[in-house]
Amino acid sequence: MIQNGPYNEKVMDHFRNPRNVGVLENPDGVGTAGNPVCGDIMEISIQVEDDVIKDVRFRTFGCGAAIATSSMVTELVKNKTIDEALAVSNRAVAKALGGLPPIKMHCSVLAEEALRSAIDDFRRRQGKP
Amino acid sequence: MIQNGPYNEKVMDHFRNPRNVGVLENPDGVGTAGNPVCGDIMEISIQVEDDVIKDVRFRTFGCGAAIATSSMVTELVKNKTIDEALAVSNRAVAKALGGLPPIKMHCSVLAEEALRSAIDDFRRRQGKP
Amino acid sequence: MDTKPIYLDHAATTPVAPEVIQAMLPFLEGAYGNASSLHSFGQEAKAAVEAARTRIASFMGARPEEIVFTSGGTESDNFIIKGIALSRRDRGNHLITSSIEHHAVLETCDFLRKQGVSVTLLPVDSNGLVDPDDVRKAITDKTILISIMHGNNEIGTIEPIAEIGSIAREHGVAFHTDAVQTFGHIPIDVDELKVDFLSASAHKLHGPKGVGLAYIRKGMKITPLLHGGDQEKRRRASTLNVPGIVGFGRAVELADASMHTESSRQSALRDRLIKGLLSSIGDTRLNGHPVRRLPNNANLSFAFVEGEGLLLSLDMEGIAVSTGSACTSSSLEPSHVLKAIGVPVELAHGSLRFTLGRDTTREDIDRVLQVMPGIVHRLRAMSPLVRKGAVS
Amino acid sequence: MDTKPIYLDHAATTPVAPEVIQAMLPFLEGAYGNASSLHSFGQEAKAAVEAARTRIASFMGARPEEIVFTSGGTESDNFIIKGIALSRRDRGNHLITSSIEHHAVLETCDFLRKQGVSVTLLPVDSNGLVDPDDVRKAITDKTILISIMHGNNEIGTIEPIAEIGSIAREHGVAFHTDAVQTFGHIPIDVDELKVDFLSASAHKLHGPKGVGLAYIRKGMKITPLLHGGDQEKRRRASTLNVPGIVGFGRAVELADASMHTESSRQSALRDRLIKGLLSSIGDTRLNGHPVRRLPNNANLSFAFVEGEGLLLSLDMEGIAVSTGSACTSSSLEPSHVLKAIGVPVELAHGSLRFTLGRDTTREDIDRVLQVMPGIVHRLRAMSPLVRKGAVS
Ligand SMILES: Cc1ncc(COP(=O)(O)O)c(C=O)c1O
Ligand SMILES: Cc1ncc(COP(=O)(O)O)c(C=O)c1O
Repeated sequence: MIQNGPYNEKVMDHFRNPRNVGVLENPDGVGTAGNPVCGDIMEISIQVEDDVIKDVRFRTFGCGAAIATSSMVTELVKNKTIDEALAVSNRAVAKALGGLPPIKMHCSVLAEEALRSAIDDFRRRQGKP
Repeated sequence: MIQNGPYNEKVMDHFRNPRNVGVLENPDGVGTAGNPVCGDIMEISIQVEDDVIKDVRFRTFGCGAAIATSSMVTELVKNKTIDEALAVSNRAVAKALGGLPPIKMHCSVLAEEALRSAIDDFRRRQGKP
Repeated sequence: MDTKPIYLDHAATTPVAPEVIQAMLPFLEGAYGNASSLHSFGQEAKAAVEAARTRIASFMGARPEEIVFTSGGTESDNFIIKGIALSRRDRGNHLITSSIEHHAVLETCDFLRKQGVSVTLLPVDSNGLVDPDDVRKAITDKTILISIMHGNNEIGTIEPIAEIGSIAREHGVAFHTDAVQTFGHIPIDVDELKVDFLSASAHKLHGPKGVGLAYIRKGMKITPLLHGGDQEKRRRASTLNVPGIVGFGRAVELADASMHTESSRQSALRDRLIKGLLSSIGDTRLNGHPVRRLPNNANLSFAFVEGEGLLLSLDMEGIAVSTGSACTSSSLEPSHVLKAIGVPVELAHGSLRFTLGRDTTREDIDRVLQVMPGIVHRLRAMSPLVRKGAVS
Repeated sequence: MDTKPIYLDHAATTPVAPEVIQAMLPFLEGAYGNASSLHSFGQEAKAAVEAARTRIASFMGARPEEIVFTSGGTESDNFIIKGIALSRRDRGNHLITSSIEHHAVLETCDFLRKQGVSVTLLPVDSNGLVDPDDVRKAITDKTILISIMHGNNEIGTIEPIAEIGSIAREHGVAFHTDAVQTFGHIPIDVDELKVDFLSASAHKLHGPKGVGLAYIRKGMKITPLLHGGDQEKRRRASTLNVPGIVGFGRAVELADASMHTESSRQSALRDRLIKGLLSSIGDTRLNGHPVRRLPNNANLSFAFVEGEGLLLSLDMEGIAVSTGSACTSSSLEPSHVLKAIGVPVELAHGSLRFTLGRDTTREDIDRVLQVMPGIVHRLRAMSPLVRKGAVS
């Protein structure tokens, strides 16, 4: 794919029109990953019904790739079961975006971590391990 | 003076049309300077009448500046007395040529040396010191 | 995008002036000789190189033989600093520089440190200024070189070079300034600045990329960085980049002619940009000195957002800016310069550098002022760092 | 002069091909971005650089990431040799090279010798060939690099690089070849040649001056020569010379297309020139290998006369040649290469190098053959070295 910028069109689409931005009013789980000192922080909130992620929102402070991977991970897990969501790896996120520059792969790791953190929070609230 | 080559027009003129090339049939003095290993050798022969250099010839193996300085030194000393000729310095030769590139100033020294060597030979033949 | 692109990244590189291209073309097309060749092709090239050298030397108050052409600012910095470290090894092994130098200086010093040279990195104040007194105090009897940049490439602060030069002279220590950002933008006279060495790069003043210069004061001995042929009086080997050098010469000529008017024109536009952004966008700060700054530099931090997002959003509007120095834009580290002036790290991540040029118009600035608030607002709306209601 | 100038100094530098200039112009005019910049201007520049890198890599059987762009052959030689000496310091301090290398290699080795590195300078035979067996014998357990040039710039001899490469591999020693004179002129495949490092320079193949490359085999660690920004995967800092690199890419493309036919066309013209000169002018010898030589190189010595006089006389006829390597033409020393192959010093002083190019025609060669006897005769008539009657 010919790229005119550091990112491909799919990444740029998610940067330009990020899906599921924001915070849920009454989330069942909230997780964050990264920290602002490193220049990236992601926050994901999920709403779960019958073990299915019914709604998901994100907020991200970070580069274009950070915003795009957050957006993509919310798309990938929406309406998935918790177990299906946990199976979404950072590589899957990067792949769904048509690839990321090597130097930006850590953003996809952050997206995976934020999601796991939200699911952990959900389970904690459920009293699960 | 604007130069289009390493040498000015005057030097090039003496390179193109060297004056007094050759060897005198019956010279009163012959001198050489330089050596071929260094890339420069000059030979000057003079014909002297009443202490005046009546005729002079040169042969030179060397760069453009070597040829031009040899040519110029013969011009400068022709019809001069021996003492006047001895007063012709290498700087005078270079000046008469309108200047030489710094890296080529040694050629003018060689020209002076070859001339002095020819005069020495003349004096030796005359039984003078 | 439909609108004309607006290039506000002149500190990264500048458009090559049409006059410069015109000056270079004959040396690409017909007069392609090697300036070391004795024949006419070579001598024609050599004459053009020497004319450029003379032109450039006179622009900076130097003698032609004090100019060594290089491949750019980085090579000049490496050449001078390593060259002095080597040639003065017997006199000492201590360098003094500042913490806000370009990487070409800092990484070179780092390299030398690994070779056993000791390096003092001077701090700067919150405006980015080096204190000449700090320089004085740092000098030891082992100090062989002081290297302080003339104008900073990120925040635009102009350092007190002449004052530092006086101190260097008093102590008999050689003094280098990296003038890559100031050369052709503000007046430079090597005697007034009291510098022994100076680096410049043509592509920062509408000249071609891949050519620069090292100024080496007469009498200063230095070990070459590029060994080989006899070019540049044996101070820098390699076939001379004739078209590049000719272009550099022409670029300096153009800068000389326009510098005075451009510097006041650009300063006014720069101030309009700074004031406009500070007043229309909350939680925003200016980085660098309010007054002692490059005429074309505006560097601001926008709280709660990250610079790359701002950059990409502006790019989508056809506006080109930078998040820091171009050569490290691929790095994840926030700028060492912003850190040195005490900008908190999160804030440093949200910084943009706008650098104006001869081609920048008031309309360009007004367009930036028009789109920036929306862009910052949109990204802040996505940011988890914004406390609810903290920013409108 | 009225006749069309005849340029026979292509080993010094070549005319930039019109197609190369055309390829460069867009990157001087509109697409002037810094290839490190994230915005569209920068990314457009970067894409062009990467396309050139890919093109050049495939031409030499390398991977794109193995190519580091530099400012020319000299920088590549300095970078590789010093970089390996530094990065392998803990493994040894011995270099092997030949006595006929370009000054960019020899002077670099000399510099390193002063830093305590030991250097073996291998001899060559009377044709200028390095004996691979000599290389084998010179290797010690301290040897960290072998550097032998691919084709000699003065006498055109092509060295047995693949054989030496095998020996280097057997012994696990890194191997560099200076291919500045062969790149784009004869086929090069880094795997077939078994080299780990290679230097090339664009202006020797109708590309622009001021740009070259260092090939660095994957996995080979090397200390940079230019420290600074993150360019070239941190192996060579400095703003990329985008137009230069693009021009280099185009030049390689053109060389790739024409190399095969040009090399036989030029060899034929070269042989015509050599035979013609040897037969029409007495006391003349060919320097370099009779067969294993660059397609475009003819180097001859004319007894009793000095080269500069020949060069100037030819220049007056509009014919550009060289007395040796262009970068040392201002030196008074006779060529170290001619010395190494055993040409007596006086004879070495009377040597000329004719190097042909794509633009050289049979008419050009015939014109040289027409004027040379008269020129030599005229200078011999002036020479005190000619014994009366020794030469007609
Ligand atoms: C202050 C400063 N020094 C050095 C450099 C390096 O110059 P170049 O990229 O031309 O090597 C730059 C720009 O990149 C700079 O801004
Ligand atoms: C064999 C060889 N190596 C290195 C160089 C140096 O190349 P450059 O002048 O482009 O630095 C040259 C030519 O000058 C050469 O012929």
